[in-house]
Amino acid sequence: MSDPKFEPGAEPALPIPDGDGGTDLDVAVLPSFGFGHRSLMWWGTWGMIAIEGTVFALTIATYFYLRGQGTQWPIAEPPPDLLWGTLNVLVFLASAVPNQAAKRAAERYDLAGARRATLGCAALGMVLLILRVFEFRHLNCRWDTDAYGSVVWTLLGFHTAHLLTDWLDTAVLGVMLCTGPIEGKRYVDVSENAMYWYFVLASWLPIYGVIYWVPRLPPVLSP
Amino acid sequence: MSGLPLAAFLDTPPLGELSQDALRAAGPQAAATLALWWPTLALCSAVLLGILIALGYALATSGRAVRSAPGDLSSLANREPGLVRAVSVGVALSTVALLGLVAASAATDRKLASLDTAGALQVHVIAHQWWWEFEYLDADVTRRFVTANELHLPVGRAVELVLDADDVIHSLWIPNLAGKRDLIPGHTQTLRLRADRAGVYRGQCAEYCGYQHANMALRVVAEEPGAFTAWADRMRAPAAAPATPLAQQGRAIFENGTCAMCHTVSGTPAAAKHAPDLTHLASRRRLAAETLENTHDLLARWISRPNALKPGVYMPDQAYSESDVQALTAYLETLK
Amino acid sequence: MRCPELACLALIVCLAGCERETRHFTADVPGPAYPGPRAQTGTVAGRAENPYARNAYAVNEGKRLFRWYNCNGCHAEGGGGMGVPLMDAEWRYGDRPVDVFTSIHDGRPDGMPAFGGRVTDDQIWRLAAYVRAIEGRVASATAPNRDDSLQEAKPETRRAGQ
Amino acid sequence: MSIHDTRSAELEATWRDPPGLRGVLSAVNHKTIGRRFIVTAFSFFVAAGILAGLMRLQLMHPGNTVLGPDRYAQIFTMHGTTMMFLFAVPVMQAVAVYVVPLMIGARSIAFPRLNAYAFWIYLFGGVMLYGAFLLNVGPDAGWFAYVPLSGPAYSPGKRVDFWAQMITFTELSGLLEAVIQITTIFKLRAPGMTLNRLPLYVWSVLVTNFMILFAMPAVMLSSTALIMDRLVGTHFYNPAEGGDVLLWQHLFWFFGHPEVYFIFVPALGFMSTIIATFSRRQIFGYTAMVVALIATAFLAFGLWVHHMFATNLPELGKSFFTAVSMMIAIPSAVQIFCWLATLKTGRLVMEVPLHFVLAFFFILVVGGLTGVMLAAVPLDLQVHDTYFVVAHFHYVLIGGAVFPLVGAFYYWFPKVTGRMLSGVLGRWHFWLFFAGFNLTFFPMHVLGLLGMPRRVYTYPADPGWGALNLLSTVGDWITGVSFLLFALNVWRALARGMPAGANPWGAPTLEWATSSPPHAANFPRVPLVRGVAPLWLAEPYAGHVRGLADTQREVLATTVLDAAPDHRMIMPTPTIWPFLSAVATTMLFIGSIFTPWAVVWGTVPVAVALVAWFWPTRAETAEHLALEKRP
Amino acid sequence: MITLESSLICTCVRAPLRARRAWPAALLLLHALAASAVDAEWPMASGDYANTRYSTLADIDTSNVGTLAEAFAFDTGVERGQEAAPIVVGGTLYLLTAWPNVLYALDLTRPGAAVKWKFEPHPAPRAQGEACCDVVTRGIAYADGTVFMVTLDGQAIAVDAATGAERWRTPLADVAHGETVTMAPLVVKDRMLVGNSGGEMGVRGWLTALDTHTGAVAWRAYSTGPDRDVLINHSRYAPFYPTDRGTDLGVATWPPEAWKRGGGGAWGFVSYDPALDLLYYGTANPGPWNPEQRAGDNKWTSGVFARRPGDGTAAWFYQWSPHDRHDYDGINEMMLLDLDWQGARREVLVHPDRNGYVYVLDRKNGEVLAADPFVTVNTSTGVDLKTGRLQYDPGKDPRAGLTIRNVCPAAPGAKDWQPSAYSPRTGLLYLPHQHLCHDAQTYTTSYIAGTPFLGVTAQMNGMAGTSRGAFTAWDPLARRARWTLPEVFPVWSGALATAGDLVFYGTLDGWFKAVDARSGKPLWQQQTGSGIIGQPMAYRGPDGREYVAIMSGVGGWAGAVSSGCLDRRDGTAALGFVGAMKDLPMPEVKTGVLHVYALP
Repeated sequence: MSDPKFEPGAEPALPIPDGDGGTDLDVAVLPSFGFGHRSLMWWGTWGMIAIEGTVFALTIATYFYLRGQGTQWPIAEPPPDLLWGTLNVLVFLASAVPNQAAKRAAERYDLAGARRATLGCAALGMVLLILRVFEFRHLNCRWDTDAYGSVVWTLLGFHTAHLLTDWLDTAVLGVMLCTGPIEGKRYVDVSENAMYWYFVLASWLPIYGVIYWVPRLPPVLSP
Repeated sequence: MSGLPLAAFLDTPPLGELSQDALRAAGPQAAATLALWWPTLALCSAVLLGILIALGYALATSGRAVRSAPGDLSSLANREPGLVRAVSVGVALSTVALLGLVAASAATDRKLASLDTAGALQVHVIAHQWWWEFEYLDADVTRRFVTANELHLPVGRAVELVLDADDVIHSLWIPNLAGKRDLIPGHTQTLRLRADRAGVYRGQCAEYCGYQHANMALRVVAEEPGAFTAWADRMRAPAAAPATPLAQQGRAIFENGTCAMCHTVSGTPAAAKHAPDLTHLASRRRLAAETLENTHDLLARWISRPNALKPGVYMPDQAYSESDVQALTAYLETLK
Repeated sequence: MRCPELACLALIVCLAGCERETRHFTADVPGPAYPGPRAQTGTVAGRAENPYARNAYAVNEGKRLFRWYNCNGCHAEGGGGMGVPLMDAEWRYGDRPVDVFTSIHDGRPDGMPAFGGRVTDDQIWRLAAYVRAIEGRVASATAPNRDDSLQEAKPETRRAGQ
Repeated sequence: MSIHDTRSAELEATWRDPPGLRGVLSAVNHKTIGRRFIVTAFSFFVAAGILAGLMRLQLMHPGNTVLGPDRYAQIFTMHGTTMMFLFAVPVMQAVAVYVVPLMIGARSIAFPRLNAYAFWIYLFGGVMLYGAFLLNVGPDAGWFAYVPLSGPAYSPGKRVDFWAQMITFTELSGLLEAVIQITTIFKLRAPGMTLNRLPLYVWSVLVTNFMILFAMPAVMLSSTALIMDRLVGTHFYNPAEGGDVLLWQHLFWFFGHPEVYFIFVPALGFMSTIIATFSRRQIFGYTAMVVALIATAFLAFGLWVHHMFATNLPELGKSFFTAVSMMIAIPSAVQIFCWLATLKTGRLVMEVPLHFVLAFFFILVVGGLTGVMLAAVPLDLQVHDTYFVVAHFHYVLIGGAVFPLVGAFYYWFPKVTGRMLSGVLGRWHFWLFFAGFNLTFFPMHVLGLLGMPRRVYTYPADPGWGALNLLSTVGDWITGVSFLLFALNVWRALARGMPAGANPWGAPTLEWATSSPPHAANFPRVPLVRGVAPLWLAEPYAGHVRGLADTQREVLATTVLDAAPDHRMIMPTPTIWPFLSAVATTMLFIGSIFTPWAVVWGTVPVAVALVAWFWPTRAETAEHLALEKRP
Repeated sequence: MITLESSLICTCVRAPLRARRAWPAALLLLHALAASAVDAEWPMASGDYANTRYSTLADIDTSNVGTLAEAFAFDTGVERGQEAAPIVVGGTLYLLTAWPNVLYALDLTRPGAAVKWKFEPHPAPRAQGEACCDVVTRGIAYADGTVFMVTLDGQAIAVDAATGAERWRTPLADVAHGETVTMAPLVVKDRMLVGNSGGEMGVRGWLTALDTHTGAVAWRAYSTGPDRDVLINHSRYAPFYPTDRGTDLGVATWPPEAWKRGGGGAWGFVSYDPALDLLYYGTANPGPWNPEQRAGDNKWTSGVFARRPGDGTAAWFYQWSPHDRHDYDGINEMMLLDLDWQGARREVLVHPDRNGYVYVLDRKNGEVLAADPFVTVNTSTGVDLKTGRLQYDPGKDPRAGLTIRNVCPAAPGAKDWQPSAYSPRTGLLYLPHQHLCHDAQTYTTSYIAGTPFLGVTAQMNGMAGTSRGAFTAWDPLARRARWTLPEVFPVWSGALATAGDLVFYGTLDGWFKAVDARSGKPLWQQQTGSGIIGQPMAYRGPDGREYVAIMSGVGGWAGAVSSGCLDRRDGTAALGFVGAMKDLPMPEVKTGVLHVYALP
């Protein structure tokens, strides 16, 4: 039987040549994975980043929409304490170092380096999560106090969810790098994970600004 | 005046006799909208017709083939300038038509906004699940009065309806007079309109507002200024004391029983605000936000088993004795 | 063996869901009859259940009526004021459904007015169901959550077990 | 047996889904998932159609008492919710799951396990909603669930929570599908299928999925805020505590209007595909068509406010949205004119799919024109939230999407099943559907103008709406009969339909190059594409791809723009973990309807399932290593 | 003689502070004119008709107050808030407790001040549910061997001062409709003056005069309604501002029927000027709280009436807060002072209002001479002295369905009922008050007889950047505060100024304090075991020593959270006051106790 095949009973459609006449392309020589935009995972990750970035953007838009509803912002509470959030910014920025190291190591197929850097990232992620607990405790509002509290908790909550999932991701990856099995794709995973970590980091900066500094804007800027 | 030849077949009421019809205007707002509607409809019909003709022409003039026929890819090589021209003209015409509609819409918007409201009658409309409260405002606060579900308007005088919602979002729509406006908790809106033609119009809530959304209607009575003034004066008067013993007994039940927990009858101790003001209930044509005719029998049934007639309504069912129902009905019928 | 048990459990869950979600528009729920003026607590009538205790719609209706009939003027969101607090576990006149019903229906000497005859018995049962929710004694799935008003207390769904 | 046949059988074994119950739950082949997706979506369509029939029954006469207000509210909410969230959007993605890899010459969809997970999530979300409905916990606040009616104060119990959680399910599924399909289209096209050789249907899927990516987060946010308001007492929509009820409308329609285009844009792809095939020529104005699709997608984000003209927005803003709402008609006009030009210059094959497509030119155009009317603020204020709007969006959605979809069903049915549907029954189906549809919905325009608001469970006799409503109900029955014929046709075809052959319609695109039903690996030999309509070329392919493993699910990734071969990659094998992850996710979502703590304990099984899903076995890795080649 | 003394005290004020040397002479004169028995006594809650709460006793002064110690205490056995002032006449101390309104006579001549008699009027328990802000009473009056009291359920009772026998009893209030009486009656000539409470229950406010001999109602002046009910006789009624002139304004400034439930009780202290023969009293807030349900100025609520005690006819009226938006009752005390006002002697009425301003009015005609904020006020921008009208900030106007935040002062005002004192020696007003703001949501409310008629859910908070309570010395001539003592909780007790240059007040956390009247320096304090919301008074005992007395017993609106065991999780409890009082400690002593202090 040839392929594509035709049912004998069906109307003969177009004559589709077997194709053997053309020049075949041998792809066996091609690599079996690729970094960056060559990889499917890179596109998948960017798709997720687009979705989650949109969620963050819309939540921030909601924040400003609610802020525009009244005359006071925060509605009935002091702004969040600066300490823990700012500390988190610093640790986040510091986390770029092991993160970049992980990415570089992965792209060099340096298993030991990738292992070290990934576990370093996971450790810093743990620090961030612990700091996050203090951040929640020093928001000076509850989610059910008023709409300000609701949107601030939601914003910080969404970001924490990303922090947590990416931390989990990094930790699992780190363990996998220690225990195996290892194949080339794992290095792509490490590289993509580093990219996602940058997203979590980059999204924190505007969210930090909104949560901690917008409530401190002088009222003249308030609508 | 009928905008629709179908009207006879459809058995719609004549204009001003409880009509609820966006195609027959009884005021400048609805008329301006109609003035936009008919040309828009004509234009759109023309466009539809044009496309159907083009489709018919295309189907009639194109060739036919069978399933096995080979595809023709010559178009990839040829630019097909005739088609480019035809499609460009079509798109350009559509764009011009749309821009024309945008302009016409904006012009109509402006016309709607330009209703002269100097000396307008102000009515505060509060939408409740599932009835309408109307507070007629007046600079002299003693001349304010409250009524429900029946909105009387003087013909020829602009009216400014100040809209608020008590619970969920509602929408006030009196199609013969004007387009709708939502009543949104936390946001006060206004709707300006004028009735130029005396008559009775039906309006209805147009935003889904819960189980009895369907039965949240209102009656708009547009009347000559003299008649309106007389009506308003009647509305301002407190309820007269009932004369018959039966009605007096009904009043006692009303004031000492459950009724006074929600309803107001002006001039009596009943002054609750959670249900329609009943001071002049008997002067209203219908009950329960236009749900029932205001007849003796229906009123009696409504008093005791409202949920059988309007399931979900907040008025509770009650096990009144027959004599209590008769007494209450007798009392309510004195509230002219 | 397990299957019938699971099925029974599923059925119970479903029935609970059904009762919770039914919209009792009319007073057609056969509630206990009004136990009579100044019913002695501890009598047979006193053991009666509130027919609406598991119905979310009726409890929510109770919450609406709580404001409509100005209960909130004295009892606030449950913290009290002119009236006693209803959020706490202290029940001067008993905490059984019938006690609550009687308090509303007949009033209590230290200031609670009697609403019997001014509020239908059916609505009093709804109010009584809500009063239990104020304290957090209605299942969280059935109790009302925050309403659209200014409020500071935790919503009724989260008062249980405090 | 030729060498090809041997390899074909080997490939079949490699790509086939495993047998048995466990195999059913482990399937990851995009055709299996696509079929299940389509069948599920059509099941929900049938369910929602039955609900529509009940509504028409109730509205047949003024003052009818078949349904009470409570039941009616649940039914119209379920109808709208099902049609929008469980049928229209998913079915478009479902068809894409099946068709797109075939159309672009790929052996697999990207992320096949995620694809399976997305399906299970969708299925579980829909089943949950219907389970709730049958237990009298059906949502009753309308499919757009305006607060405060849907909020904690006015919707007691769990009804709306189930609705909001259904959103979470379907949006999760939809967003994952968007990522999967975008990646598939960008990275898995057969070599040579440059972007300007991409079939218009694939373009429409690509554009749709990008819209989904940026619009669906809005409804996820709004429904999350709603469920938090209802469950943990946040105040997003409580004006007394600084919230705002209109925030819901902004967020919902920021998603909700593009959503109409999620449904409409793929249907435009069906149109282009079917018109091209049955007029035996390439669609006129390929570039203009693509630009029109992209323009539609952009404009779709700029007109959400036209759902809110009756609220208190500033006049200037309304004028802007009027303009955008009208201007979105221009790209549609471009497409319509291009199709007309194609039809005019083509040689038509008058088959059933073309009938459904031609109906578009009446029905969608009517819907589009009434849409233009609705864009004018003054007209909108009269007919907004009336039966005029009901008529409008049914004309748009049924004319613009369901007719093309049913056309596409007739078109691709032979490919999926290998059997032809009956043309005679198909024509009966078409004409009865066309007549029934118009009879049902055309009178609704008039009803709206005559003042009948939507979502009323009953209406009085006085305004004279009875006759038209009766007409409408009769139309609904006719539509119902037409779909019974459709079901009969499908059943007949499955039982003893005529075998279809690889390319029964003589269509030009790659899916017709493989057998019907397609080979498990889609293309035993992946072609090298050299044109936009390869099968109409005298020499369809420039050649074939060699060197992909037969014993592994190896596919070829190509570059985004030029589809140049880039690298080989091995697609994951069937596994039950996506199913188990979906079960765990479902437990989390349903649990969180009842307690916020479910979000905490519910993540544990989800995390476990996901780790198990991604954790490679040593055997697998060894096989991969055998084929590995570092870049 | 009392009258003479008070008018003389007021006359003293004319001497400006710089002529301080002159006033001991005046005091001497006073002592010469008044029998020594007089300054030993405290025959009415406010001490004198001018409402100054000034005691001429100077035994206890800044130098020795540090040694002040409790002479005796008397436990009334009654829980709930004790707001009443004891009175002392003829060696007997009379004391009225909160509900159930037990009247005690304590014999000061006997050691430990043994109970001479006890009178239990048995008021209707139902009244407890109708009193808005705890079941308090604010005191009693003495005249002609009779003690005049009013029960919470509104029965005016005359009790024989010697025997405790009831002379007559006249029910005045309709409890079923929410009327209660908490105020301290005043006796002027043969009239006993009683006003009602219930602005939160939709009552119609009134001030009633009873014949002291028979208990018959002589007249009743309503605060709303037609002129004949308000006792406005236009030939004898001359308000200063045109907006208060007109026929039946008590009807015309209300939507139809609303005046019938319009509030405007008269539950504060009544003042009396014997020279002008005029009574002065404030009217309470209009009902309901939701202002949208009562469009118009809502006369004659939240204002001040000058009336003739004989027939009750109004002489003039001035409205502090026209169309009150925030529960600003106008009932705070009117201190009748004679001041050198901008160079001329004026007979003025000084009134610190809930709306946050200290008003100085010409008490002959009601002209506003000055109105100056004594706290941060954001609900209004000032008082237009030309029209006399309070200038509201529309941004803080309540709107149905909306929450207005940070309304300052809150519903209890900058200063509630807690009466201030005035010392002619320092020329200062001593204001016990609070810094509270509230967030309030307004909604439409139903009138249901006997239930609250509010339409507002409020929740109070301390004003940002300041303490919740304060005790301020205000200079009415300089129109500014001299000093302010911050207190953790609102200062809910009255103030007492003495000739020993001391000022006494109590706090909600149970401290009874004495401070230097000139500098505000705290000199002495004593913990009483329960919050103090009573009114301090001083008397010379039969033993010739000076005593200072105060009732402790937490409660009142501010202390209801503790006295009513309210649930602190709900900040809207007690009409929102709980929001600001969550940390108020529960009292160690449950019952109300009279504490009397003297030098050792």
